[in-house]
Amino acid sequence: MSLANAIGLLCVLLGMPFFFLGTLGLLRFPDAYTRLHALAKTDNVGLGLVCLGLAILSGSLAIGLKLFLIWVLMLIASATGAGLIGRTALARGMKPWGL
Amino acid sequence: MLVFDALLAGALIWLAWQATHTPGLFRSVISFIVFGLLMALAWVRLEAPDIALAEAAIGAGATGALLLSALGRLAVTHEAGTPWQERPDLYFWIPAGAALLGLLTLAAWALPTPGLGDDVRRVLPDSGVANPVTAVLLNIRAFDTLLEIGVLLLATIAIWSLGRMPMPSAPAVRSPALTALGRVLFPMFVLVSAYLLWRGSHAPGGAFPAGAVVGAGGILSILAGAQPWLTGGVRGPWRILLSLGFATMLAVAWGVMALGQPFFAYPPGLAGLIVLVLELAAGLSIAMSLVALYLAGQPPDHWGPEAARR
Amino acid sequence: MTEFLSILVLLLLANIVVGLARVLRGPSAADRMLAAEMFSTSAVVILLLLAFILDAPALLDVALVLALLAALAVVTFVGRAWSELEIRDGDGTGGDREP
Amino acid sequence: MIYLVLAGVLFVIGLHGLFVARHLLRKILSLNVLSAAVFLFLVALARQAEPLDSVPHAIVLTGIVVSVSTTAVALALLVRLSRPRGNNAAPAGKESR
Repeated sequence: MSLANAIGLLCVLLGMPFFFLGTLGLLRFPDAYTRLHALAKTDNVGLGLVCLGLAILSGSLAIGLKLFLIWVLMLIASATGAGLIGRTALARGMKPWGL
Repeated sequence: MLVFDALLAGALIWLAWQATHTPGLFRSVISFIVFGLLMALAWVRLEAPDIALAEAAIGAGATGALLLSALGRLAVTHEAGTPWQERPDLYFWIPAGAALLGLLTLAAWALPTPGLGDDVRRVLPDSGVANPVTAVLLNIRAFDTLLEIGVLLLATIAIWSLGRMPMPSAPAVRSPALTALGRVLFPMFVLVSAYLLWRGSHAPGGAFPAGAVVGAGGILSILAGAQPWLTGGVRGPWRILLSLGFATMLAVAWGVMALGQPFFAYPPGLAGLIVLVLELAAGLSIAMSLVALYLAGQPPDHWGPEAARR
Repeated sequence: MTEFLSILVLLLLANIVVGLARVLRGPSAADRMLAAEMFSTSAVVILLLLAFILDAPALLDVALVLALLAALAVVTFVGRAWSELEIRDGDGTGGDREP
Repeated sequence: MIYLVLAGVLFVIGLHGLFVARHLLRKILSLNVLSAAVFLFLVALARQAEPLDSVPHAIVLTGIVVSVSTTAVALALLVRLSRPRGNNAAPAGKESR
């Protein structure tokens, strides 16, 4: 196994815990705001690391760019979605936990 | 991978049960959206990437948006009592369900394995495209696709005949992020759709996912507060665009008949061009129809500020 | 390496199945929606990994479409369903009753 | 083949939901589950052919679009049905907001 492959695999592997922790946060956190926080880590860092790792593994520029595009799209969707949900929840009078 | 399949099947069954049999309409709708998402994975496992693409574009995008906004427009979303009718009639349904399942399995067993793969492969070089699914859709079985576009057109006509749009089309929440999202993402939708259309000739893709992606983009920009381009006016170009796919397919079918060929049998050599034209026309019509279906009624002739907010 | 990635795919699917509990429990509509959003991220990653395992670049396109449409469901939810839903019938679909 | 069994079970669930569900939206969802089961059945059968049969794939692709259009028409009808003609159930004030 070459060095590039090892680095790629390592990145994919590093991204995985974010998914499990995201689900853990989704299940264990007390309210929607804190769950938004857990989710953002999954979308941003977890997906980012997996995309980076797979791009290195593929060794092709076209596939790498496509993976980058997928990551950016998910970033946009996740950031806007989190903002919208948080804003609406607050406007509707959902009280954040602990306040 | 067997474990993967079993887990996926279990999750799908559970979600289907959730969607149809548990209290709470919103929970059902969300379960159904997740069901669509996992179905896309099932298509991948069944070696049908074309269907996975369509399911991702239509199932996860358009159907989800349709269901969620219909749910928002319902006057009463509260269900009285159980979601079932009075008695679930277990004495009938358990044996009947088991019998039905058994009969289905038997039928599946008795069916001869379909063997059209060889035939498709034989005529593929003459069809003008390299992707067998696109070839079947737009050349070999173009008649089916004609009828399908006809169904879409018919659905649009049916919805328009129900009367005016039932709801405000402007977003209920105002947010700068929403407007920015519509502006940033819509070009991406068009770009991805063009890419899928181009890919369709030699790899999974083609008019259906491409049209669905642009249609979803249109729905998104309407949700983001953009003024819909679709008007119900008689003179507008939109009626022409909605029927473009159907009209083009019919014109091509009759055109080749005038050249002395049978219905939908393209003259060799021209096949590639014809398929490309049909894909473009069908993709445009599918996109427009999805937006029209989402509006759930005939849009006004002119979109004024009061029409959008009514 | 393929076997290794397959195990990761399996774990991610199991992750989704565990996360389904949040759809089941709610309590508010936003929580269910968040769970659905999390699943779409996981499904994108599963598709990316499967594209490498099965050596099928077409699956990258499926992932791309999913990433593109991820925003649509959340925006429809916030813009259409949520704002109407819970105001109208207090707890029809599991209102904002936080523990 | 797991997917054939899955298609059968989903078919029964969808059929049961279609018959006994009380709310119309749930009936629409059941109809969608039912059609998904049929699609799954067709594609799972096609998978067993050698070489891979692409005709069912194309037919299912057509079917997905058709089922979206029927769902949309059904939902539009449902929205019309759920609002009483006097339109008092949903307060007018909310609509104009």
